[in-house]
Amino acid sequence: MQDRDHLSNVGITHTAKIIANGIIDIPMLQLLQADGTSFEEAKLPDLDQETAVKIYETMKFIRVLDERMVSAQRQGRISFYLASTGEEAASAASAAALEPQDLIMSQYREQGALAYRGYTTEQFMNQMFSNEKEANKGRQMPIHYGDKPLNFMTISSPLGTQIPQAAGYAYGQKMAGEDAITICYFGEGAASEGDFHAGLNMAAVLKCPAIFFCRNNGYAISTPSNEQFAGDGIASRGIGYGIKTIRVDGNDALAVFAATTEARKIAIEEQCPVLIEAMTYRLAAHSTSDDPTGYRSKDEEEKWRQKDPISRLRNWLISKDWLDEEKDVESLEEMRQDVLKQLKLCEQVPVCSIEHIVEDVYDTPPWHLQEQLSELKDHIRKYPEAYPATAGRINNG
Amino acid sequence: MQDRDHLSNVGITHTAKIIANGIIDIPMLQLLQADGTSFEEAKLPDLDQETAVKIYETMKFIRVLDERMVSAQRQGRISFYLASTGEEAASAASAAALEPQDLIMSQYREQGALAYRGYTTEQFMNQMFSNEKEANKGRQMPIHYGDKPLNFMTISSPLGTQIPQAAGYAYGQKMAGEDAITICYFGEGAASEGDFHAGLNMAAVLKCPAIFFCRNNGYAISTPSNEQFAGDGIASRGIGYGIKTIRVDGNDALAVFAATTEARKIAIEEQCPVLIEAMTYRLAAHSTSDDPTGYRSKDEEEKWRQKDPISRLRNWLISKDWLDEEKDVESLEEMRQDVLKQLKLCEQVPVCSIEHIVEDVYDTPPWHLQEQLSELKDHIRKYPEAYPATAGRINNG
Amino acid sequence: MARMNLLQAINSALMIAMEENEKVMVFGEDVGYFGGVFRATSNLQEKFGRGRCFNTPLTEQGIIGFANGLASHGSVPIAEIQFGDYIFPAFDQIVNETAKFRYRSGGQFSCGTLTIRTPYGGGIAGGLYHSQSPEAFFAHVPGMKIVVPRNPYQAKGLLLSSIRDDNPVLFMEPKRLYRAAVGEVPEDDYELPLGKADIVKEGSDITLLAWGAQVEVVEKAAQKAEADGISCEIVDLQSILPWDRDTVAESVAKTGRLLISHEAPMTGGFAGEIAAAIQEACFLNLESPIARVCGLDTPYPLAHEKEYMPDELKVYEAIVRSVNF
Amino acid sequence: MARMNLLQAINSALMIAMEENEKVMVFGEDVGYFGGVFRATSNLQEKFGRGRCFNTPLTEQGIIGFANGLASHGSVPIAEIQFGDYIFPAFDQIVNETAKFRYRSGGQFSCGTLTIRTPYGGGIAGGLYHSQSPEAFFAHVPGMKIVVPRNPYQAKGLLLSSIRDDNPVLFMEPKRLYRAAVGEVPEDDYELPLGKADIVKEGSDITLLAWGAQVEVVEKAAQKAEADGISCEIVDLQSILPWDRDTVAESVAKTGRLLISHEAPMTGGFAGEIAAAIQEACFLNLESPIARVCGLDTPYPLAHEKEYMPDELKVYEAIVRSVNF
Ligand SMILES: Cc1ncc(C[n+]2csc(CCOP(=O)(O)OP(=O)(O)O)c2C)c(N)n1
Ligand SMILES: Cc1ncc(C[n+]2csc(CCOP(=O)(O)OP(=O)(O)O)c2C)c(N)n1
Ligand SMILES: [Mg+2]
Ligand SMILES: [Mg+2]
Repeated sequence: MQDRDHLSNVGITHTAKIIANGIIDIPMLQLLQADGTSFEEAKLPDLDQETAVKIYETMKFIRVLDERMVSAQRQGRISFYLASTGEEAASAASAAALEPQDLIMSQYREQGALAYRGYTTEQFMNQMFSNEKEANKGRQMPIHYGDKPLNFMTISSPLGTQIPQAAGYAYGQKMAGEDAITICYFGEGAASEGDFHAGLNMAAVLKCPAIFFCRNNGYAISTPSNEQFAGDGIASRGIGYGIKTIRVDGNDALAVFAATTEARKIAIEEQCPVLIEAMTYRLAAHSTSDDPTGYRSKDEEEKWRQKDPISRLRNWLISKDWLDEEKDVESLEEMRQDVLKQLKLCEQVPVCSIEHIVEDVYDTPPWHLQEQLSELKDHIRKYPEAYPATAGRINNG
Repeated sequence: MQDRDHLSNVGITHTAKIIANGIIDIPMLQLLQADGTSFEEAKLPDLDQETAVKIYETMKFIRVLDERMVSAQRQGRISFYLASTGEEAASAASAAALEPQDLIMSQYREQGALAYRGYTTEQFMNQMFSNEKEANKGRQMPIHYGDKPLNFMTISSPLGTQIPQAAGYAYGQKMAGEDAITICYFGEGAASEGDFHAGLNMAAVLKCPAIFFCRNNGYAISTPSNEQFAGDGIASRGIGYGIKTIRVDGNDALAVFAATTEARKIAIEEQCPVLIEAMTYRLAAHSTSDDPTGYRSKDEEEKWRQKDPISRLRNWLISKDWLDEEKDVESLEEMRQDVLKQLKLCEQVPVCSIEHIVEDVYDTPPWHLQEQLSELKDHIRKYPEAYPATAGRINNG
Repeated sequence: MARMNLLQAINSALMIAMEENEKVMVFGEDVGYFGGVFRATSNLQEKFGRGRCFNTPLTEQGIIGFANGLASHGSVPIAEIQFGDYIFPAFDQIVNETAKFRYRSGGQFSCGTLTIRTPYGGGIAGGLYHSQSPEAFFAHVPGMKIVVPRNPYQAKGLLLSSIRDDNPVLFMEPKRLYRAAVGEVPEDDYELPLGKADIVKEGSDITLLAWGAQVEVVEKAAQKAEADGISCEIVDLQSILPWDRDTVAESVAKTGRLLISHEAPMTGGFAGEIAAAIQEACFLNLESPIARVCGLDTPYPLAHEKEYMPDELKVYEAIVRSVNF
Repeated sequence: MARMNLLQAINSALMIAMEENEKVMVFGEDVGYFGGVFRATSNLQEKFGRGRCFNTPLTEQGIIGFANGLASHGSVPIAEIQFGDYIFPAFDQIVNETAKFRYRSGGQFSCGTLTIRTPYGGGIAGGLYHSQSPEAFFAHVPGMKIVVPRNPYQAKGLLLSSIRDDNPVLFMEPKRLYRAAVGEVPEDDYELPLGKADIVKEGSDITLLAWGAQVEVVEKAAQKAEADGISCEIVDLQSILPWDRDTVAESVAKTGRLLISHEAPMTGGFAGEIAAAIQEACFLNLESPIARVCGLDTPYPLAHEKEYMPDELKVYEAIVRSVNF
């Protein structure tokens, strides 16, 4: 038994000085200026044309998807949507810095990461129409994506729960000797949950190779961040946990890519967690159920519209001659057509047959679920017109 | 609607530098050396003889009580006990810096604060024998003290729950315009609970006049603090919440008094929370159910026995001529006699009559509890020998 | 009297409580300036200031922990949990703290002044996490009261009673009816008693028992059954804990049959408790087994919501089965 | 075969599981070097290393959150919650996450490999917070399995099955029996089936149903009743969810009477569910109301523990009442 000394690293003072807020200032990494030119002193990350363009195309696609689906919701074609307008760089550029074998756990506003991984327009649509082609069998509300082949964990609504889960998943990757990490996205609001504290502390103590990626977009629904916390954002908490930390401009795709690349390197090499705080702004309403005019000004939004991450990256790409402006406009139109086409196709696909209602509760349905299913099927057979989504395909089992 | 800018205080950098642990070092306030002489540079708090001696006598009493009750538990006279040996300064000296109207919420190892408030030996005993004279009616295990007249909230076993409660209580004090604060004690282990995070963050955002007092005694049962967290103790977390923070030598009564005095002043004047981390060591077993030889060395304990807070304060008092060595020995013996006497008296006191079993669940027992009580009473009347604690006094209601 | 929907009725109760007693404070996620995601707390911050109506950080365990402390201080907290599905992070604070505060301290301290408001229930295409009906979890917690109103009139009167009752109350609001249920509600102060069931309609062949939004469902089923000549007595339980066993037992003694319906999954739901107690109280009166028409024992699905719900057709079928037993 | 107490039987099951599969990991508060406050995990860290058996920080929500993630990765976590009373901070992770993981992802991801072990129950002078029996809270959570052994033999076989079952299992250990229950236990690997009740003793006049430490209590009551000439059939439910309704119903069809006993408070306890289901399944067989002998509807008291408990005398009285109905 080795003797322990929990004071071994503690210095001594003889003056009763209370330490106040602001003793540390965590600066924000920025590489691109608002106009897309890079800062002179900035050391740009090692980013090839293909990846850079893919990040850009992903962001563009998400912008198109978001716009289209918000309208689709207004038209009553889907029940709910949640856009990531203004925050596309944070999710797309961070995902670009990962390897395909890394697991993604997301909150819900990271469609950019998912699209970067290769989730198709059709997959997006199937999920939003909760139809039978969807891998999650239509069990959750729109935007609760999840795809095992893409190593993208199915989203769940309760906030913050994925944070300790990410620590556990990463611990599993480490114990299995995988060359992989877990990235865990969450908002600055979710970071108030007890699960945040539990997850970050456990990840630090148990040395889990995970990136905790906070999108600090200034709001949690209507609650501004100054009613959410009183410290220096989320990054300052990393220090308390003994977690390596970086704050980055979330609207600067290059900075996000650079920070996440560095974070992944540390997580893999040192087998430990890293915290990234990406400063951004939720230009969208919280969701289609929300109306932000109730709690913030158009002016404030306008200031952030000026910091649009997409045009910032576009300008940089153009300055590098990596993007053809004409093709850019064409491809935007193609994306719009593609989204519209898939929307129309996928909304026709029926929902899962009724047997699925009791599946996946357990590995196999126990007696009571079998009983309930069989009663339900009898009932639907008796009143088929009342259950049009399933009555047509009911089998005789 | 005022425009918000959550980046207004954020600096900019152009280099992707990850911030590592150790960028802040929170020193520990120490005023007395191990031998009881004060450091030359130390500015001692404004502490009169009466208060200083009262702190000392409280610590001494607690040491006596702890020793006696650990034996009493071994003799089978009480079912459970939990000593605070080595940590007496942290609770007694902090309580001394408060006003009687301040509310104390404790974890369970702060009998020093309770004794300082004036909880009598008899009250201690009544609680530990869960008899009918006890204000909490004998409903909880030994050491779960609580006394409304002394503004000492009844202790509950689930760890960390009192932390957000303290924020709420303090908010109530503030809204009522009281000249009072709440102090909330907890261990470095309990600080891993989600409730810690919720409580400190809410206190910071809602500006609650509360002192969060962490006893970092190196262990949570068998778990050493390096398996509890990876950062710089608990104090470093205060920064993240934007809470004023101080770390103090918990075995130095003067330093604890000085820090808590200063903290209370800030909490009252600025109507905001303050975090104190008191570095100490749990010389005792976790409780009478525990055997620390299973997880730490005698050597390690010995090192800390050398830092005994009681002799440290005694030496200082003697050097100030505030303590008579002979009387000190006498009073120790008197304390022992007093404890023994009350122990013998209080263990004879019966438990509450059976009616109390359904009281205080609600303001008044609803129908189902009345029904259950009446059945229970019939049953006890039928089998009085099986329920000796209550059968003798059962009424005919 | 004014026509109000359920949200307006709740808002009106909150207004009255806050006007009457300055110790009343309303808080939770987004309840401040914005007035709550459903707007139940509209205008409260404007009227009573940020000190008494405020947003909290996003932490349910913190909200209830804070509320417990505030209640034990003697203030009168009304805490909102944004959705019933998100009450579980606060489960420890409710089960181990709120409910046991008074008992463990021998009555020295209590959370009696606390009211927790939360929207619950399905039928809004909310899927797993915007549809749950968690009342049964709390019905196993001595020390708590649980109240569920079925319409605007009950909502206002029961909420005012809950706020003033000296016990912690979990007040569950059927969110499907927030705007859908509209009715006459007195603008003034009034209370409805806690712990009392309400006989919505008398009948002689079978007793139908439900609460909250489900009352409407059994009413529709009853109409269908009455067309077949089956006379249904409809009882709204209103208070889940403590519940009004005697009113239910009297009704069943009269009708000889009982059907209980709730949205929550059947197994471990509160219908089980009622059935257990009533088969004991009315053993010799029962002419058929007590029937339960409840949600399936699965998480609350999205695409199959209609099939999952204990709708009026399922209730109707169970009525017929019970009467033909 | 060897004589083991319940703790040793559990330790033996953990050893076997860890030896067999290196993906099995054991963690929780104090389970590492120290071997747990009850010593159920003794020697595991020594034998399998700190990577596979380790202390966690003191956070139940973290422990289960971490375990959910680890399980979804395909590892096999066995998480310990130090006392059943402290499982509530993890309630959200269990109810909203563990239990719904598979369903919400259409079977793509699951926590099927997870086992949560926790000691529960009273009779040890533990008062409010070291005595609770929280099984009913989890019995209302589709997706979970709940298992409670009554003695060392059942403990080892049921725990091995729980670990290997591809569903999350809450394994509740009657801590009053940890050292008190001693019996013959095979040293080798064996499994006992989940979801199956065990007929401990056959009889003809009444069925007595219990689980965990309470089985011993009803056995004693049965002895007393047999002396009066009442023949009792004793059934140990073993699995609370899914539970073995058919075995119970068959027994009741034979005896015509049912008594259910558990330590948890009566209202909302799992006896209610059983009574509701059995009055339906056995309506025409029942000769007297189903009786419940349970804890009072109060927090678990200390000084009045003896009076609170559903002890053998209370069970005996209820047997007599039922038979004389
Ligand atoms: C546990 C829980 N509580 C409350 C909610 C309701 N809710 C959904 S999103 C949200 C705000 C989240 O804000 P943030 O984490 O900052 O993410 P953002 O929406 O800004 O991307 C809230 C309160 C929830 N989903 N889960
Ligand atoms: C929620 C909860 N989990 C677990 C426990 C069991 N437990 C009691 S004390 C303790 C250790 C506490 O350590 P710390 O907070 O450092 O206080 P110390 O005992 O060192 O004074 C544990 C795990 C508990 N009481 N409550
Ligand atoms: Mg946000
Ligand atoms: Mg400690």
